Amino acid sequence: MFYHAIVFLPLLGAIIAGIASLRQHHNIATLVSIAGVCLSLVLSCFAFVEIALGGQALTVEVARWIGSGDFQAHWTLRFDTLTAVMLIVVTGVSSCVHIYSVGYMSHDKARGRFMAYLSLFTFAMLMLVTADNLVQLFFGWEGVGVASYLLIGFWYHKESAHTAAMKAFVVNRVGDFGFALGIISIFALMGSVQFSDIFANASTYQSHVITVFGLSMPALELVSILLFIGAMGKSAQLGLHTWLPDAMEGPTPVSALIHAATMVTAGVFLVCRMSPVIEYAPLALDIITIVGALTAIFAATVGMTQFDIKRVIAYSTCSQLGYMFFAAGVSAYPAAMFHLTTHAFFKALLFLGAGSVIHALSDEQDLRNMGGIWRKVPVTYAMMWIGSLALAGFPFFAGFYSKDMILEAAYAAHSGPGMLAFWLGCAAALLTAFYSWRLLILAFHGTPRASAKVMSHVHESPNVMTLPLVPLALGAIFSGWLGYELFVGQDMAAFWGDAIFILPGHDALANAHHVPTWVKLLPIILAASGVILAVVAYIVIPSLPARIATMFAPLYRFFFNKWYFDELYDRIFVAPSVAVGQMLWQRGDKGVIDYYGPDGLSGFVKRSSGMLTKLQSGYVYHYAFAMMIGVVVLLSWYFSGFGR
Amino acid sequence: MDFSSLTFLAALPEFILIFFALILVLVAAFARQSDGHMKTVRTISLVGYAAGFAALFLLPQGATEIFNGMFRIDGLTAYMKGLVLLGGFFACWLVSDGWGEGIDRAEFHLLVLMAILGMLLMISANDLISLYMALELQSLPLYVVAAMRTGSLKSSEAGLKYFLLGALSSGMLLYGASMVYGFSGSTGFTEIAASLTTGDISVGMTVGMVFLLSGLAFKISAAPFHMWTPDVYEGAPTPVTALFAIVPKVASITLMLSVTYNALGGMAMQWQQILIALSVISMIVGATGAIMQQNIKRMLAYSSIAHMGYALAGLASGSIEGATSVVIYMTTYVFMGAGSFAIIMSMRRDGAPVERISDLSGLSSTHPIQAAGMMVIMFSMAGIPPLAGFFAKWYVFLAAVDAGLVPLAIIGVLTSVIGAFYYLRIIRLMYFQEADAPLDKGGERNNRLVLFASLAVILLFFLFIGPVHDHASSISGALASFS
Amino acid sequence: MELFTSEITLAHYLSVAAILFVLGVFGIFINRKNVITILMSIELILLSVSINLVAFSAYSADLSGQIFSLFILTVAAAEAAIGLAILVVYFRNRGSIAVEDINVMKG
Amino acid sequence: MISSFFFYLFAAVTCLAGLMVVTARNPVHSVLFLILAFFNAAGLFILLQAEFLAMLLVVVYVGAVAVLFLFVVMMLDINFVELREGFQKYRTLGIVIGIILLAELFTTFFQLTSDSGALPEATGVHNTAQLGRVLYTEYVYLFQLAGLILLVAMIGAIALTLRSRPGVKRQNISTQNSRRREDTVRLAKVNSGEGAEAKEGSN
Amino acid sequence: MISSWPILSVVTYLPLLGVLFLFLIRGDEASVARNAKRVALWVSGFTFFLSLNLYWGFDASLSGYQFEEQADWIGKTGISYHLGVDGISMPFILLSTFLTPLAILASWHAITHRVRDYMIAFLVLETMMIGMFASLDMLMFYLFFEGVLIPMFLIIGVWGGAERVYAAFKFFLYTLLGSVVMLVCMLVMYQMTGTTDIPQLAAYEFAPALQFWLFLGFFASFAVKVPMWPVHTWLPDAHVQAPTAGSMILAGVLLKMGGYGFLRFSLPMFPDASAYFAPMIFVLSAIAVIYTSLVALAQSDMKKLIAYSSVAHMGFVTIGIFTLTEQGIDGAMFQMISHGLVSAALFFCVGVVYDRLHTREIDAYGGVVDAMPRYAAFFMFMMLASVGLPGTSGFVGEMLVLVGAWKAAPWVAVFAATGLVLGACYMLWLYRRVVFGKAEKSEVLEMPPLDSREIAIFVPLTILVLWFGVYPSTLLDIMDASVSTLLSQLNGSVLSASLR
Repeated sequence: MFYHAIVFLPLLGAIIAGIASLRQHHNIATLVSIAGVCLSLVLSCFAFVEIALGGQALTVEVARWIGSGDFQAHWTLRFDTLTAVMLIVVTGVSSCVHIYSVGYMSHDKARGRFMAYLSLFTFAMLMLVTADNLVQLFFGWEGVGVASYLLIGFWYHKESAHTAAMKAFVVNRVGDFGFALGIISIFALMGSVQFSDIFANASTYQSHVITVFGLSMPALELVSILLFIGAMGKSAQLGLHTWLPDAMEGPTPVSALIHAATMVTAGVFLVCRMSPVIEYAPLALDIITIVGALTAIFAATVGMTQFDIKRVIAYSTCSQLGYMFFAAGVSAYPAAMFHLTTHAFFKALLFLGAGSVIHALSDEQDLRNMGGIWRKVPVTYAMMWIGSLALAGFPFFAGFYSKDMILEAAYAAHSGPGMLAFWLGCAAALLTAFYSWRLLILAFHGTPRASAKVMSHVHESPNVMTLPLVPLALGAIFSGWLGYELFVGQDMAAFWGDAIFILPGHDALANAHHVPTWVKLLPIILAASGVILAVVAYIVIPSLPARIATMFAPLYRFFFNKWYFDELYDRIFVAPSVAVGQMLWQRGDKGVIDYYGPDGLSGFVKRSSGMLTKLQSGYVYHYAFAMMIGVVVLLSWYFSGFGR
Repeated sequence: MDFSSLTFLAALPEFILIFFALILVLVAAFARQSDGHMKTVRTISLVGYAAGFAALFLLPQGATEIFNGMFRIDGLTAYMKGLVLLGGFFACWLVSDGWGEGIDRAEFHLLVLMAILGMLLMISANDLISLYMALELQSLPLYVVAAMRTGSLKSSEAGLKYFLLGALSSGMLLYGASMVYGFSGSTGFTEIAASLTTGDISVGMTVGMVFLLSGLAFKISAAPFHMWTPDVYEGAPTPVTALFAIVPKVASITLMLSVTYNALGGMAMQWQQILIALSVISMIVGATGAIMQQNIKRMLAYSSIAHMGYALAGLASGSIEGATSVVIYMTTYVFMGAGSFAIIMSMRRDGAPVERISDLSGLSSTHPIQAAGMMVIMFSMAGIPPLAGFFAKWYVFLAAVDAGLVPLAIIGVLTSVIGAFYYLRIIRLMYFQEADAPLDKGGERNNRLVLFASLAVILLFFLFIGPVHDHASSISGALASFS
Repeated sequence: MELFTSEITLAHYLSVAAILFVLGVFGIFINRKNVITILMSIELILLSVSINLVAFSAYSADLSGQIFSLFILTVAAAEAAIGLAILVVYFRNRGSIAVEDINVMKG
Repeated sequence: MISSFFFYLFAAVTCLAGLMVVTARNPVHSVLFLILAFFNAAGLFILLQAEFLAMLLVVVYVGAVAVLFLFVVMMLDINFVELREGFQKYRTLGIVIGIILLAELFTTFFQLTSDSGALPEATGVHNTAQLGRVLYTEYVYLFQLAGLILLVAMIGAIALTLRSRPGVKRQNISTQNSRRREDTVRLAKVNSGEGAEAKEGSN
Repeated sequence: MISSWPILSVVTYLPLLGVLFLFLIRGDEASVARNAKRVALWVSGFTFFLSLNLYWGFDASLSGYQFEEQADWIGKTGISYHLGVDGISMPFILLSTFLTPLAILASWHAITHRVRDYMIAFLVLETMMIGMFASLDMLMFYLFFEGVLIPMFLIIGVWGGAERVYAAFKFFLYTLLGSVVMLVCMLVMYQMTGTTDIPQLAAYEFAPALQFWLFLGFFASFAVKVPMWPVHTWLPDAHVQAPTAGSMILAGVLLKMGGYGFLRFSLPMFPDASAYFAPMIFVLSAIAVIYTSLVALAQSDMKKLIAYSSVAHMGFVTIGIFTLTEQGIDGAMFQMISHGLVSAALFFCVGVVYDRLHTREIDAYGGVVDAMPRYAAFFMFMMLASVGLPGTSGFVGEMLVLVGAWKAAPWVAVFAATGLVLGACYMLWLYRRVVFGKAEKSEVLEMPPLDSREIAIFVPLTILVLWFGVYPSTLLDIMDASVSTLLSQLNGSVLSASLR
C-alpha cells in the first residue's frame, strides 16, 4: 500500500483536481494536487531510505494488464535504486513546482486544470520510473508525453502554444516509433518484456541476428539502437530536439518540471535502466556517445545566440542532456544519473528563477527588453546566480561534481567516441558558462531596456513563488557534494546494486578517478573563461557581440537559426507529406482508384448500356435479324465442332 | 380414347377454364356494356382461375399421361399450373381497379382466360404437336391483347411487333420440331427420348434442337431472342404488360424444362451449351439494357430478360437440382412481378396513369406503403438477402456450380450487381428525392391484395424456403432422369 | 439428264423446304417497306415446315407428321387472321404499313 | 423418272415463286406468287402421296388465306409508289447469313440420305381415310384444341377490328318492329293552293 | 437457468419486435417521431441488457461455441438454423448491442424527418449485425452480411448529406460486388461438402489449390468490407455523407464484419491459402496504413479525415490477423473492438459540432474549446485513444498487432509502426485546428455546450475505452481460448500442408 501510494497519490490528486476544476473549485484543486504530490514526496523519501540506502529492491504487483499468449505485461511497480533516485527527483521537483505554480498561475482562470495536469504528469512520470516491464514504461513514457502536450498547449489561445504542443507530441512520436519497435523486437527476441527476464537473459542473446529489409544486424545492437531512438525523442537529442525549445510556450513551471528536471531525463533513465542490454551493444554505445556529444555542443552554440530567456535555458537543458547521454555511452551510467539528479535541481531552479523574472517583468521573455532589475528582485537574482554557478560547474556547486565526473569518464574511456565526447564536452562547458552569464547580465544588469511602465511594476515575486526556490537552491548547492560518494564514489556499487549493470571491461567510470590533473582542471578553467568572456562581451565592451555577429555572419546566422533544423524538417517531412497526401488523395484515390475502379466500371456499364440500347433500334427487321444471327451462330457452333 | 373419370380428372383445371371461357363468350355476346356487366365478367374470370386452382388439388397423384400421351400431368406441372393460375388471378385482379385503358372489356378477359388455358396446356404438353398447339393457343390471344388498345399507336405497334416476331419464332420452333420429328421418328416426348438412348446423336437432331430451343427462347425472351420484350412491354396496355410480366414465362420455361429434360434428355450435352449461351447473354443484356431506361415498364422488361437469364442458368445445369432451382425461381418471379405491377398500376397523376421512372420520385412521401413495397421488391429482384429473390438466385447458382458451371455462376453474380444498380435507382427516386409533381393519393385500394400477398411471400420467403425447396425438389424428380 | 434418273430422296424434299425456309426468313429481315410481305414470308416458312413434315411422314410411313402439318395449316390460317387484324388496327393508327415506320418504341 | 421430273419442276417453281414473294415490289404480285408457291407445294405433297394435305393446301390456303391477303392488300389503300425497293442496307450480310444457314441445313440432310432411300410403298388405304381414322380418335385432343384456336382467332380479330363509328346509320330491327302507326303517320289536310308544307313542325 | 432459453435468438430478433411496435405507433407526426425515438431507444437498450447475459453466462475457459441453437431450416440439405457464439464473435455482438442505443441517442435531435423510418432502419440494422456475428451457418451469415446493406443504404441515402446518392450507391455496389464473389465461393464449398455449417466447414480440409480460389473469393468480400487498400474508396464517401449515427455504426460495427469474416472463414477454412497470401495482405495493409494516413493529412473535412484514419487503423487489423500469431490475432480483435468504440466516438464528436454549425469543414471551426470545454475534453481523450495512447484501448490492440507483425516479419512491423507517427500527425492537427486556437468566429463562440444527452453518449464510450486500456483482460480472457484453438488448427493444418 505504501508503495502504491507513492505512485497513485498524484493520480488521485489529478482526478480530484480535474473534477474540482471542472466545477470551478480552483482552490480545492490546487490543495488536493499539492497534497497528493507532497505526500508522495514524503513517502518517496522513506522509500529512498529503504531501497537505495537499505538496498532492498522489490516489486509490487498491482493488477493484470495485457496478457496474450506468451506476451505478458502487467501493472507492476519495480522499486530499485534507480527508481528510488528518480522518485526523489520527480516528487521533489514536482512538489516545488506545484507550490510555485500557486503563485505563478494565480491569475489564470484555469489554474485548477493546470494543477490537475501537473499531478497527472507526476503520476505518469512515476509510472515511468517504477515500471517493471517495457510496456508499462512505455505507458508512463507516453503518459508524460501527453501531459507535456497538455501543458505546453495550456494556453491554447496562443497559436504558437498549441503548435508547439503538437510538435512536441509528434516529434516524440517519432522517437516512440523506435521505442515501440524496440520493445516488440526485445519481446520477439527474448519472449518477455519483464525487466527481470530481459536482464537475466540479455547475455545469452549476444550472437542473435535480426534481419530487416535484407539487412542483418546483431539483435542486441538493433534493440539498443531502437530504444535509444525513443530516448532521443524524449530527451531532445540532436535530430529530435526541435520540440524542446518550442515547448517553452508552456507556462514556466511546466518548463521547469517537465522540460528541465524530469520528463526530458526519461531518455537517460531509459538508457540506464536498459544498461544490462545496451552493455552488450558496443555500436549502440558509440552511437549514444556521439549523439550525446554532438547534442551537447550543438545546443550550446545555439543557446549562445538566443534572446528568449527560456529558450536559452532550454538549449542549455538540451546540452546538459547531451552530457548525460555521452556519459551513458561510455558506460558511466552512475555519472549520468548523478548529473541527472543535480541537473534537476539547478535547472528547475533556473527555470523557476526565470519564471520569476518573467513574472516581474509582466510576462516579458525577451532578453533584449530586460536588464537593470537586479536590485528590485534580489531573491530571484540570487537564485539565478546559484543556478548558473551550478550549471557552469563551479567548484563545490552541484554541477561541478557531476559534470566533471562525466568529462573525466569520457576521457577515461580511452576510445574514439569517448575522446570526441570529452573535447566537445569541454567546448560546451566553455559555452555553457558564457551563455549563462550572458543571460544573467542581460537580464539583471545594464540599463533597463523595458518600458517605463513595465519597469514601474517590477517587484519581487510573492513568497509562495520564492520559497520553493529555496530547497532547489539548496539542492543545486549541496546535492553534488552529498551525492558524490553514493552515486559515483566509493559506495557506488552498494548503492546501485543490481539496478545498473556495467560490463566488466567497461571501466571508464572506475578510471575516471585516476585521470590526469589537467583533465580535472580543464572544465573549471573553461568555465571561468566563459564567464570572463561574457563579462567582457556584455559589460566591458557591449558592442562586441554585434561586431562578432557581423564578422562571422554566416556562422552566427547558422547558430541563431538553430542550425536550420526546423526549416530542414519542414522541407523534408512536413511540407512533402501534406503534398504527398494531397497527391495521393487527388491523383491516387480519385484519379486512379475511383477513376478506373468504381466510377470507371459504372461508366463502362453505362456506355455498354448505351450501345446496347442503340442496337435496340425499334425496327422489326433488326430484331428478326438478331434472332437469325442467334440461330445461325448456335448452329455454326455445332457445325464447327466445338459443340461436341 | 378413354373417357374414364381418371382422364377427365387429370385435365380438370383446363376443363374448368374452358367452361368459364364459354360462359364468358355468352356473357360477352349477350350482355349489355355497363359497369355492372364488367363486374360480372371479372368475377366470372376470377372465379374461373380460383376454381381452376382449387381443381389442382383434385389432380391424381403421380405422373399421368392422357390423350394418347399428349397431355402429361405430374407434380411439377401441377405446381406450375398453380403458379400460372395464381398469376392469372393476380393479373385479372389488377385490372379490376378501373384501370381500363380502354381494354377492360369482356373480350379482354375472355382472351386472357384463353391464353391462360393455353399456358396450362403448354405446361402439360408431352408431344410436339400439342406443344405447338398449346403455344399458339397461348400466343394468339396475347398478340391480340397487346394490341387491344386500338386507339393507341404504341399498343398496336406493340401488338404488331409481337405478332411478327412471334410468328417468326413459331416458324423456327416448328422447323425445329419437324426436324426432331423427322430424325427421331416421332412427335411424342417419350418416344423422342427413347430414340435418343441408342447410338450417336444425329446432326439433324442437333439442328432441330437448336431451332426448337430458339423458338422457345423467344417465348421466355432470352437474349438474343429478347428484342421484342422491351417494346412490347412498353407499348402494351399496362394490365397486359402486368400479365406478360407475371405469367407466360412460367409456362414457357416449364415447357422448356419438359422439352429439354423429358424429350431431349439424351442430348443434354448439346442443349446445355445453348442454354449456357442464352443464359449468359440474357443476364448481360438484361442487366446492362435496363440501366438507361426511362420507362418503368421497359425497365422491367429488361429486368425480366435478366431474370430469365438466371432461370436459364439453373436450367442449363441440366440436373434435378437445376429444375428445382427453376421452380423456386419462377415462384419468386411471379410474386415479384405481381407486386411490382400492383404498385405501378396504382400510380396516377391527375387521374392519368404514369409510367416514367422519374414519376416515382418522392413516392415515399405520397404513397409510403407502395414505396416500401416497391423497395422490398426491388431489393428482392436485385437478389439481396434475406428476401425471396436471393434464395431464388442461391439455388440457381448452386445448381450451376453443382454442374461444374462455376464461370456461369460468376457471370451471374456479377450481372446481378449491375442489376442492383438500376433497382437501386428506383429506390433512390422514391426515397432520396422529393416529388416535383406529386402523384394522386389513393387509387390503390384494390391492388393492395396483390401487393400484400406478394410482399408477404417476398419478405417471409426465408421461413418457407425449407418446405418450398423440399416440394420443388420432389416434384422435379418427376422429370425424366438422364445422364 | 442424270439429274432425273437419280432417285428422289428425302433429302431433296428437305432441301426444298430449307430453301423456302431461308427465303421466308430472308423475307422478314430484308424487307423494309411492307408488313404484308412479312406476313407472306411467314406463310412461306410454315409451308416449308409442312413440306418437311410431310416428307418425313411419307418416308418413314408415319402419319403423325401429316397430322402435324394438318394442324399447322389450321393454326396458320388463324394466325393469318389475327395478324391481318392487328395490321389493320395498326394501319388505322399509323396510316402506313411500311416496316420502317414501326419504330415508335426503341432503346 | 417421271416423278423425278415433276419433283424438280414443282420444287423449282416453288422456290422461284418463294423468291418472288419476298422480292416483288408490289404486294399484290407477292400474293399471287405465294399462291403459285402453294400450288406447286401441293404438287410436291401429291408426289409424297399426301393427297389430302395437297387438297387442303389448295382449298384452305389458296382459297382462303391467300385471298384474305389479297383482300387486305386491297383494303389497306396503300400507295404502292412509295413502297419501292425493299432491301439494301444489310443485304450482303443477310445473304451471307442465309447461305451459311442453307449450307448447314444441306450438310445435315445429305448425311442421312443413305438409310432412308426410296419412298415407302403406299399401304393401300387411302391417305384421306388414314387421316380420318386417327384425327378424331387419337388426335381428338388436338382437334378440340384447334377449335379453341380458331375461336380465339375469331374473337381476337373481331375484338380488334370491330369498332362502333359514330354517324353510321344502322338498322335497328326492334325499333322498326315497335313502330306504331300513330307515332309516325299523321293525316294532314291540305288546302289547295297552299301545298303540303308542314305548318306546325311535324313531318 | 440462463441456457434454457434461446438467448441468442432473442437478442437477435428483439429489435425486429421493436420494429413491429414502431409500425403500431399512431398519431400526428410530432408524436410519432417522439414515440418512435423512445421505443427504439428502449428496445435497443433492452437488447443491450439482454446481451449482457451472454457476457455473464459465457465460460471463457471453453474454446467451442456456446449458447448454441440449432434447428431445421431447409430440410435435409445441410443448411440449418444455427446460432452460437465463441470468444471471437461474442465481443462483436456486445459491441453491436452497445453501440446501437448510443447511435439512436446520437440521432435524437439530428434526425427531424421520417423519424419512424429511421428508427426502423436502425433496429433492422441491429438485428442484421447481431445475427451476422451469431450465425454459425454460412448461408445465414451471408443473409445477415448482405442484409446489412439494405438499412445502411437507406440510412445514408435518405438521411445523408448533399452527395448522399453517390455515396449510398458506391457503398452498396462496392460491397455488393465484393460479396457476390464470396457467394460463388460459398456455393462451391456447399457443393463440395454438402453443408453450410460453419463448424463442420472449418473441420473440412479443402485441397490447397481450391483453397487458393476460395480464399480469393472471400477476400474480395472482406477486403472491401474492412476496407483494405485499394478498395477503400467507398468508405470516405459513405462516412462523409452518412448521418452521424450512421457513421458511428458504419465505423463501429460494419467495418468489423470484414475482419470477423477473415477470422471466421478465411483462417480456419483456408489455412494454407491464408499463409500463402499473408505477405500480399501485409503489403496491402502496409500501404493502407501509410497511404491513407497521408491522405488523411490532406483532408479539410473532419469526417473524411476520420474516415481515412479508419482505413489506416483497419490496416492494423488485417496485418494482425494474417500474422497468424496469437498476439497478432488478439491484437486485431482488440483493435477492432477498440476502433469500434473510438471511431464511433470520434464520429459523434464530429456530429456534435455539425449539429451546431452544420458544416464539417475544419476551417469553419477553431477555438471550440472556449464554447464547449467538456466536448474538448472528450474529443481530446478519443483523439488520444485513436493515436494509441497507452492506457486507452487503442494502445493494446496496436501493440499486440505490432508484436505479432514483428514475429511474422519485422519489416511489416516497421511499416505499420509508421502509422503511429502519422496517426498522431493527422489527429493532433485535426484537433488543433478544430478545438484549439482563439475562437474568432462568433458562431463558434455561440455554440451551446454539451447537453446531458451528448454527455450520456460520451461517458459510456469513454469509460469503456479507458477500461479496456487499463484492464484489457476483460476482453482478452474471453478471446483467449477461441483464438488459441483457431491457431492450433491453423498451425496443425499448415504444418500438415508443408509435410505434404
